Amino acid sequence: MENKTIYTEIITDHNVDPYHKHEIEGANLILEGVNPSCGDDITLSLKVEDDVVVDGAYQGVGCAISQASADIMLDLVIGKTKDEALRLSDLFLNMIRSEITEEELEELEEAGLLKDIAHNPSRTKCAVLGWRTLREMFGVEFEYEEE
Amino acid sequence: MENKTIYTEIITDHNVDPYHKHEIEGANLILEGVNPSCGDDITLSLKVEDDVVVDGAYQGVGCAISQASADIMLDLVIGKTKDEALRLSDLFLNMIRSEITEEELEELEEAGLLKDIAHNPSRTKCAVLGWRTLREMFGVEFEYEEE
Amino acid sequence: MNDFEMNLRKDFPILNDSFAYLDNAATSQKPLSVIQAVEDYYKTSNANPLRGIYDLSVAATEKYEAARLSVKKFINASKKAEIVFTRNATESVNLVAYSYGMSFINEGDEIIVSILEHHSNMLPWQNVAKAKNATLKYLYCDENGVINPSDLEELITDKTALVAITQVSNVIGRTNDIKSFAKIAHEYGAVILCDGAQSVPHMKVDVTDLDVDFLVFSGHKMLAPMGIGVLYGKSELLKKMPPFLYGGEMIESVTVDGATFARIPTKFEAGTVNVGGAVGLHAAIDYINNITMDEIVKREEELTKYAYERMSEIKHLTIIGSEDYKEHHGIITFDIDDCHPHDVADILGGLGVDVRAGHHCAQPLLKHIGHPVTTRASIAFYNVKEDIDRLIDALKGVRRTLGYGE
Amino acid sequence: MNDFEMNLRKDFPILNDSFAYLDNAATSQKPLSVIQAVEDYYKTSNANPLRGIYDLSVAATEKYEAARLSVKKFINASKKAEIVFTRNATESVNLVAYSYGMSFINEGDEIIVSILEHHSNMLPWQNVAKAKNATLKYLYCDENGVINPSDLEELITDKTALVAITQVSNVIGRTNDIKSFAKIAHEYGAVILCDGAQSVPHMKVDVTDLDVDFLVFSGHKMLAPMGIGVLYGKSELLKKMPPFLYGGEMIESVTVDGATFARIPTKFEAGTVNVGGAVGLHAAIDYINNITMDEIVKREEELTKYAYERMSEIKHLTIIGSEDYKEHHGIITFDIDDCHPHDVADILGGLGVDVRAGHHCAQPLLKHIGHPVTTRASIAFYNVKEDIDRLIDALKGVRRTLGYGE
Ligand SMILES: Cc1ncc(COP(=O)(O)O)c(C=O)c1O
Ligand SMILES: Cc1ncc(COP(=O)(O)O)c(C=O)c1O
Repeated sequence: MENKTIYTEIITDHNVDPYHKHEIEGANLILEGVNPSCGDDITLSLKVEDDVVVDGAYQGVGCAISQASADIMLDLVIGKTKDEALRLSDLFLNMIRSEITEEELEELEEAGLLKDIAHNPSRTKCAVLGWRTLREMFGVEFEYEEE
Repeated sequence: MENKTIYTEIITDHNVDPYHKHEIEGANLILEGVNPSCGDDITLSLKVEDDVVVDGAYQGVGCAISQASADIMLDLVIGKTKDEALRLSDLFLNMIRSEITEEELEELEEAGLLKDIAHNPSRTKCAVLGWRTLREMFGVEFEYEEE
Repeated sequence: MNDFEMNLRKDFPILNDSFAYLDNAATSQKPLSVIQAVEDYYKTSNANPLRGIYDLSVAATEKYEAARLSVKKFINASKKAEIVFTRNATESVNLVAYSYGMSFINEGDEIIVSILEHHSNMLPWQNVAKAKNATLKYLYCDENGVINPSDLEELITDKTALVAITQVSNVIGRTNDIKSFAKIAHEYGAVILCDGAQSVPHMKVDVTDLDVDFLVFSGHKMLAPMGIGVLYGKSELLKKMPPFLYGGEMIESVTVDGATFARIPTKFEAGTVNVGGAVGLHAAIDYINNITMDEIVKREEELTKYAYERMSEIKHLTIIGSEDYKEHHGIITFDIDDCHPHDVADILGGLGVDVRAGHHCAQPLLKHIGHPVTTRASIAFYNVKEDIDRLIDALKGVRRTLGYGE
Repeated sequence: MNDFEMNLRKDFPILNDSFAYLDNAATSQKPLSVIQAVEDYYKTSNANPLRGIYDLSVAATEKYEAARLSVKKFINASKKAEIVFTRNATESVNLVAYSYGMSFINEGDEIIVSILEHHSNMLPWQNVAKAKNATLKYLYCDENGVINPSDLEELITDKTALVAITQVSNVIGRTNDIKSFAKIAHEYGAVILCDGAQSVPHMKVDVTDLDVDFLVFSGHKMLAPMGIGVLYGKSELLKKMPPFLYGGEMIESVTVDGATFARIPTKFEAGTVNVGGAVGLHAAIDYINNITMDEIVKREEELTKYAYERMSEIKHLTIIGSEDYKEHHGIITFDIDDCHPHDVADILGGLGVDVRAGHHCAQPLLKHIGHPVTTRASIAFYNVKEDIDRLIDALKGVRRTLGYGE
């Protein structure tokens, strides 16, 4: 039996041994993001100075995808400016909508491993939760996909 | 083009030149019967003495089947006792439900020509209207066909 | 019948030359492509769509949402979320009446309903008016069935909360100028619900151009299976409306004390949805797009013209509504002197001509124009001249069959 | 797989050996005979049924009413008129809630809803209670999901107007003793609505024996197409209830001032009915009768036993509900330590094992028993041991796939 799986080692590592699942001191942006229908729940804490994300962490419960995705996201955005972080979130959302180039995908580094989640609409919400919360913290509404 | 028709000459004659479509003197039972959904409307007048239908007539509007059926019914029941009239109405309803023997059918005389209406549920109401009204005049409720 | 027509009719397995199906306004026949799309769905992709994680369920979700997208494009809505799947046009109106009507129409408000309406777009408003102590006002037509925008202008007031009007009457076939009605309604702060049951299958309907707030229609009148219908609603309105049916799928979260509800359109789609029906509607829209709406309009107009002209020649036969065939859109309702419509339809049926008799679910209209029961022949693009010829031949014999000599 | 099973599975075109469909509680797969009955209807007998006079319409009417008769016999109702066709179980509950609930449940009355209920049999009652200022009381189960008749006896009062309870829970699979609940409800003058969505497809349900006032279920969970459901109601109740949806067909006569309504069941079937769906449900009932409900029960019990036993052997896996497989009726909901159900279902799905994860539209129940999200495998008679083996193999790998070693 072969598993066409999204659960590669890198993803499960981020879930089982997350780098950023803890509390941080001096966070000045804190927001809880929830997927009510599936129970995924993440509280994101960021420490932003001069528009730069100097530190960040999350707490939460939920599926491996939602937790790993948040962890990977923090890997990416810590040290970046707000604008850079938002740009990455744009890329991530584009990836979920399957509207992304190869180069852009590379910018997403490990987050790019979640690319295939796009095929499964009921899981995309999980992958997006952290990113959506990040955008909302920066005052950018998450646009609901509408055609 | 062949018409598998219920509109035989006898039926249409009863509609175009009815014997009993008029007013009578001394009627002691009068009742209006209506098929609200199709607009058939018949007012039946009977003169009943010692439980015998000594005279009868109807007024009304509606399709040829409802009018002819009422006219034929009056042909049959005038001169009969109440019980005989009710028995004929039983036979008629049985015929509509396709539950009738050959001998019983003969008793219905011209009314038996409406036998094939049974195949067309949307027309049976028309054929039954006069008979239903007659039964109600005699205090016998028309039983709705239920399986 | 030309080659095009022969092929066209082959698409519809039920059609054959032994009868003329002229009850298309009641329900349409289904092309093989629609029947097969549904069959295919059940043979390859059937699952409960929402929240499912495995492949079949994902496939079912995709098919369902693809159907929604195709409806959205077909009526040119601006958002997919504005398309709510219902069972039929009747349920769509009831959804708006229960949800919008019971919440946003208040005591003393007015509801304007045109007298042309099918019972499905009249009774729900009678019910709302009664429940909310609102005033129900009827927009009457003249003897030919005409309602002008100026008639609405005279009736509407600042108290009018909603205008309910059909785009094409299922009795007289006339089109109302919905765009003008919408403009007037909006000037007075009212919303407008347009009944598209008889228009959407037969002409290009563009909700953005018409600027209606709600549009309702049924799949089964436009080649799709029974059991699937559509409510289009502007998203601002749908968003603020409370749910109608409560149950599975339409929630965000539930506790013993209450619930929060999903986004539109899911908020209005309680319980397991009808994916098979939606797939059928999608295939129906594909079929229409493929032969093109222009071709449908052209064929139906030609057939209407032919039928109208030939029926006009029949003695003792009166056509109801406009004297211009162009104002009939495939719907020709008529009377034959001395002959009850049920007898007419019965005799025609016996000769393989399928028409409808009765009040066509529009009793107030029929009473208003003085024909309480009538017979209706209604045309679809898959009809052919031969169908009309059969109708004409049959009509000519009706009075004789009923014993009126001629 | 024995010969019987090979043949059985051939009846279901969607099934093949590359996956195990174990989401039957969400929706069932359809046998060819059902798919073909619907296809056949559209190819030979499609028309708008009611009031039609021509042959096709008469044929459609007959098929529709034959379907109603077959449902009547299937659940042993006493009259055909007690069978109302709806879209699904959810709509059936809403019909009762809007029509019976809004009219006959008054301020201060009590509504009792079991905590086991699917949202579809809970939210409509929350809504009625709110609208009518009635008191909503929950009938709680113990940690194994058991509700005893004595629990109802303790909760019910003379003020109780309605009891809503499921016959089989879609989460824990346990059966409630509906007959006893009905008896108690009636002693207190309350009516009882039984949710048969999970029972009617899987066991003999006899409304006369149970003496319930209302029974609701969905066709799509019992081999029929989506878009057709049933409300059974005792005729005395249906007769006194006001209509729910208003529109075509459900009227007796209409004027601009109001309307009178048709007899039951037509009063509750507004708009063009879903003949195709009813025909499909009829074929589904024929299929069930043909293989026999006894055989279905036997097969499902055997498969449940096998699945229960093998799942019990898996480390870190906890089955929710009874420890007796007989109290599961094909429904096995479970947790795996450290693993989120969405991940479990996703991993299983990737291995061709179709199960459902989430709250199963029963959030209050899951909260009450302390498992807010779970994974559910649910069995139908067309499943085979091989499906269970595939499930077991897949389950054994879940924790490893998620990085938990074992
Ligand atoms: C117990 C129970 N009741 C009601 C429902 C609702 O059925 P439907 O979604 O077909 O309306 C379901 C199915 O999801 C169920 O399992
Ligand atoms: C103008 C109009 N509105 C509404 C309806 C109701 O459609 P349905 O019966 O499919 O709900 C019909 C069809 O009968 C119609 O012709």
